[in-house]
Amino acid sequence: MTELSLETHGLTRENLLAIDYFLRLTRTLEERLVALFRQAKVIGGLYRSLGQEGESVAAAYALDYKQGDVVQPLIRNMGSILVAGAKPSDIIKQYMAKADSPTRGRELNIHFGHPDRDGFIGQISMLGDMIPVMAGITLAGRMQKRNLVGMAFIGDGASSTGAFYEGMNFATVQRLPLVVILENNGYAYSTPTAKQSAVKTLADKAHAFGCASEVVDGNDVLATYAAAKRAVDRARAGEGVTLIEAKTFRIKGHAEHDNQAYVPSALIEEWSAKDPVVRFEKALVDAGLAATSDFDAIQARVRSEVDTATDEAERSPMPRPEEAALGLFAGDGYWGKG
Amino acid sequence: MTELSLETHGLTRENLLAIDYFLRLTRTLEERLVALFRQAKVIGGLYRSLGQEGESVAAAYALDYKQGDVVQPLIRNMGSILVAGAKPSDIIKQYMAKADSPTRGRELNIHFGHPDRDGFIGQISMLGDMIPVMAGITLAGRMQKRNLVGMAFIGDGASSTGAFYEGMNFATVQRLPLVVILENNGYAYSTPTAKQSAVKTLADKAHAFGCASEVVDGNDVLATYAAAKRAVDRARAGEGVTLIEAKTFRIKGHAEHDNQAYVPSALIEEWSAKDPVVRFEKALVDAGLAATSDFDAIQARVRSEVDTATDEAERSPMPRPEEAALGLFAGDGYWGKG
Amino acid sequence: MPVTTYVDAIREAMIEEMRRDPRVFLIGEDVGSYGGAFKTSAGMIDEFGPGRVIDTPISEVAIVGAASGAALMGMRPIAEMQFIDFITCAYDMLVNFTATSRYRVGSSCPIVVRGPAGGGTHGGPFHSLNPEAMFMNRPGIKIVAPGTAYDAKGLLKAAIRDDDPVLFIEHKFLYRRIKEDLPSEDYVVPIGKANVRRTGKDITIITWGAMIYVADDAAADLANDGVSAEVIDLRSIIPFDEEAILNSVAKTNRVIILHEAPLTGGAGAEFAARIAEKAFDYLDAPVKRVAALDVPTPYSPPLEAAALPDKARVLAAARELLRY
Amino acid sequence: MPVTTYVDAIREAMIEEMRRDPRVFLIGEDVGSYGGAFKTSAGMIDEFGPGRVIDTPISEVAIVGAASGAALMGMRPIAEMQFIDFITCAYDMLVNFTATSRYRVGSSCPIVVRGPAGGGTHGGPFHSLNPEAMFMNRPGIKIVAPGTAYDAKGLLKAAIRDDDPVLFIEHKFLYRRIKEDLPSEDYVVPIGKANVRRTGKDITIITWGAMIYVADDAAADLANDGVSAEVIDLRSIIPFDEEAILNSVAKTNRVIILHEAPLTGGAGAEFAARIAEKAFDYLDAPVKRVAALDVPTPYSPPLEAAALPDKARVLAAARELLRY
Ligand SMILES: Cc1ncc(C[n+]2csc(CCOP(=O)(O)OP(=O)(O)O)c2C)c(N)n1
Ligand SMILES: Cc1ncc(C[n+]2csc(CCOP(=O)(O)OP(=O)(O)O)c2C)c(N)n1
Ligand SMILES: [Mg+2]
Ligand SMILES: [Mg+2]
Repeated sequence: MTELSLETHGLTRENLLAIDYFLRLTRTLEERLVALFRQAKVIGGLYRSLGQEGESVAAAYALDYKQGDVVQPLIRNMGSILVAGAKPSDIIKQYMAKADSPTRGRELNIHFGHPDRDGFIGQISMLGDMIPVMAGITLAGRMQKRNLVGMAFIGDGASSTGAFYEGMNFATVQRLPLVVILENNGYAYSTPTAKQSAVKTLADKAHAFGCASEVVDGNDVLATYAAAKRAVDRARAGEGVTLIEAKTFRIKGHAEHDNQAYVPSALIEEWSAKDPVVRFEKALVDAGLAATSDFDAIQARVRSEVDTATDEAERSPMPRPEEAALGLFAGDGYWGKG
Repeated sequence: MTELSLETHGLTRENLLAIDYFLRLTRTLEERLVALFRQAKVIGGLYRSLGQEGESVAAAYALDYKQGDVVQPLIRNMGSILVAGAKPSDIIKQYMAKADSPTRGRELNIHFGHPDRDGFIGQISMLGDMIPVMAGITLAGRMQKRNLVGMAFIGDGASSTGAFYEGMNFATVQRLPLVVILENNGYAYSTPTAKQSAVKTLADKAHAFGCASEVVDGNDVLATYAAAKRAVDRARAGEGVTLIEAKTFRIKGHAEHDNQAYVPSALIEEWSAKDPVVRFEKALVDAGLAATSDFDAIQARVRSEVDTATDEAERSPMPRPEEAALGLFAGDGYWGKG
Repeated sequence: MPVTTYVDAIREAMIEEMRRDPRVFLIGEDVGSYGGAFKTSAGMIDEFGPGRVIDTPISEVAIVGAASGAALMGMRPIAEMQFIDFITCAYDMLVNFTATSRYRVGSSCPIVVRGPAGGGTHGGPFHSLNPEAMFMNRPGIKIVAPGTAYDAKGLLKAAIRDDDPVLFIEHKFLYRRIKEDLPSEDYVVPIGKANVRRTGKDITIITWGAMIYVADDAAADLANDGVSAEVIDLRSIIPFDEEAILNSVAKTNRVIILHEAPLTGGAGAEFAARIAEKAFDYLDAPVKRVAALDVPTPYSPPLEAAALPDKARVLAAARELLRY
Repeated sequence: MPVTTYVDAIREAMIEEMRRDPRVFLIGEDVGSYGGAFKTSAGMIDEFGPGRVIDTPISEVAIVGAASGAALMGMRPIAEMQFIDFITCAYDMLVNFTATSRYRVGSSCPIVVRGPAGGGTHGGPFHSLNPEAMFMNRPGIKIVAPGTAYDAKGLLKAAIRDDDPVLFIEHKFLYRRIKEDLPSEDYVVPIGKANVRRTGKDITIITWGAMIYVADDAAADLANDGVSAEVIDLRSIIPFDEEAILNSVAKTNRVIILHEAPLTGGAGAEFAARIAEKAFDYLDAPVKRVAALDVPTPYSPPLEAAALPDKARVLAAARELLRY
């Protein structure tokens, strides 16, 4: 593994500490969700991004949300929507299916967010489908002359879907301002990447579209940021789609219920040693850009924010059954206007 | 345009004249269908392969039907199923929707054929869907230890479908004995290839799967045969999928009703000059492998066969209305056993 | 008032809406310089340019998905399927993403998906689909199926202006066969309202799409026999005009539901079920459905004719009910 | 006789059929060494190897398409959807290619598509689907939905042996909650035959899948009130046992159709419509349907419970009909 670059790609110390904040927030929030899951307060499944927080946060940090940029996470990209501005309390409420969660208890985990109002849009479960949707979001941005960029995350497994292909092809032929982060974390549920595709490097799928592509060490925060930033800049300049393969690894199983017996433990050890947060912080310290005390302060802030968010979420009521019938069509006004 | 190679890739004079027979049969049969269409005897649309007969026939000629090989045409690959053994009278009956057509009037044009019994299988209209189906056919062949090879045709336009992608990816990762001929004929209905995909060469789509690929001049009969044969041999040897881009051109409109005003006439002229049948026959003559009289004899045979087939088809009855309700499930025995 | 074909009514609705509202655009295969496989968008690219009349690759998932993404951003996309049969290729996207967007996450996703449907043109199994029932049990998408040029124009405008996704089912058999004088001023036909085409008191025929003409013919024949049939053109399938249905049945006490799709699991089952529940006391005879055979639409004309419902079958059903 | 869970009944059916018939194989996502997301195929790869228990990429179109191609060649594929919701992604392939293969071109295409369906597990909008109605109006595919371990095993065997495509709907809520003593010898449950779970004379409840237990509970409550309810487990949706339905209605003269899918356009509409046509003279009261609200299944337990039908709603409907 190459040493982390000290080149900060235009990021200030403030930026770097902000990234660290989001990394730690992601990890701490997920750990809190695990605790709530064990207390049976999380309804439904819990899917960790342990070891992948780096690419989620770094890539999403390359967007400009004030400009109207939109990020679309998958289940393991909670970090990206935190960067975009999602509130930890909203995320916990989603997991706990509370009445005042963003989706009022209709949808699970991070399936929420309006691209225009929030700067992020939650996925639907059908893998691949968000790529055409993100093509449409960026198409609208262009029609509206807003010069916004979209960023979509997709897994190694999900990149086998026809929807991924149709969306990438359409976006490329239309030169849409879209950046796609293909997270190669070694597995799709129990299926290793080699059974998903015979390509050597998933980034090669770009050749089927004729879009730009890049491979990056997804556990190298700064390298991932730099690749994403290059792609975002290209997109904003009208140069179309980029597919970035971020090589990383899923340290936990597919979900909390999966003990991932199918993953060789040597792999887990190997990749645990490449923890993106640890590497990032070490690089900052080595470069004299931050000290351990900075991280301690960030962690204290993160913990207190997560505590507050948890308290708020725990206090929230569950939805009232009568609401189940409402809000299918605009007519009943359930969601307010628009 | 390079001169036609005189290398005959192991084809004997007999083989070469057989290919010429299928080329002329395809063209003559299609011309007959146009005549029947004008007499309103063809029900539904008529889609010509004029100028593309070369690749349909040459590629399909690389299969070994006695071995159980299966070819899957699209609408413009009538030539391929003639090579596989389809009867001209069956094809005319299909177009005329006759009771004794292979599908008894249920399906149109060349939507017929059973992969195991006939060595070919007709497409369904939803473009791309046949690629996964052909993957399954070759998968079954492997399970049954029959060492058969499948060949699927797909258009430049149809190669934008998710079904194409999923089928190719699955077949490649399974190393199935499948050869896919991607016919780049410049247009998908009115849409030029550049609006279909931003890739320079459609064969590059192979990189998304990691399968072998090749680009061939689809109007060069012997070159197309050679490329197909190489791919078939590879498939039979267990080396998996090959994607062959056959560069050709659609000389007629999408269908008889389409005057293709959207195609620059210079393009039509340019490609008409590259007529695959004319080029093939000239090469045979130049190489001393055949004389004009051979072609005259073939044409006489073809004409008489097409005449006979037409007579037979014209005499056939239309289906009886009562049959419409039958044959949905096996239970009523409408199609006989199996 | 110029005479307008059904297909031109659709074209005019799109053009007028695109002039009125810059958020409206058209996306589909060959909709641009070719003007669509049926020339439904002929000339539109000249007026609105390729930025608002977008030719796509053969990718129905991308078409419906991109339209949906744009709709979330405030646009009003019209997504054309070259034949409505091909919406099956984007079924997942439409029922899972688009249709549920508001209910699940409160995001309005107002796209119109439209395209040529229906049989009678020897299109065979893949160019004859009547798709309404496929979407009725997946909540969140409105479904309309006009049978007249007037309704085609008015319903398409209503669909484009609607804040929710709408499946707009055009019957291609009617494209050039139906010609009507249309109002020159702007109008909409409200989604969810039926049209009583013919009032009657002895029996009700509930139908939509191209079958309204079969119902008309049957009603005319029945009138010759002294039977007064009411013909209700439902026009909207989701939401549907339950009140109009129940009122008519309360009056005539006998009802036939006529549709072109296969019988089993067809939209008519829902209407029959509603009647059997909510108009039970008014029924003097069983609820009859006349529909296609439960088979894919066959290609050969005699088979196709036998598979699809026709006047003779409506009359036979009517006479059975009247004898009851 | 060992006690077998519903999910193991499915696993055993697959194993026994694969032992019996070399043409049978399993294809899907994570079905191999992982044994399936619900462990339905646990251990099967050890016995049959990766050649007959095939892990695929995340590609439902490829799974259903490849299974169909293999079926045409004489194989008997079982295609697993990780959740039945994902069959929407291969909807086109299944309804257009697979289902029509015999009718269109005379080619038998006997695949089984199976996977976990249904709500009650807080799976949210995309992991709770009851898919039957989506396929009922597209002829050519049989649909079964067992509610017991016995039927799960016997119907899956029948489906695998059937010469036509079958959609096999497993209810994941039942996977480990239902345990039964199963016969040790080979048996099949014929497709198309209902099971009268409880005989009664005052009212009929027609249902299937997980709802049979709701019907049982409601019938028990009604019995306490002195009302004798008949519970019919339809088991097969296409083809369905019309005779069993009509016979029961002829006897009880009152009928409730109960299903877990949304009301509008649900499979229950078809059964209600048949009854309204063919048992009209036997009906003493309207035909009632009890079904889910017309919404995607919401995630939060109170919302999900409100959306899905329950005993209280069945009892309310029953009492309304009995008062009639
Ligand atoms: C179309 C579709 N098929 C199947 C699934 C079930 N499923 C959920 S997650 C998953 C694995 C995803 O793997 P990958 O895309 O690599 O993402 P990762 O979990 O590794 O982050 C599968 C198969 C799905 N959600 N969508
Ligand atoms: C999934 C799907 N979408 C749309 C169509 C309508 N359609 C029929 S042929 C055609 C163009 C096909 O172009 P191409 O694949 O290049 O084949 P070619 O006609 O050039 O031989 C289209 C769009 C279809 N058959 N299937
Ligand atoms: Mg993965
Ligand atoms: Mg083409």
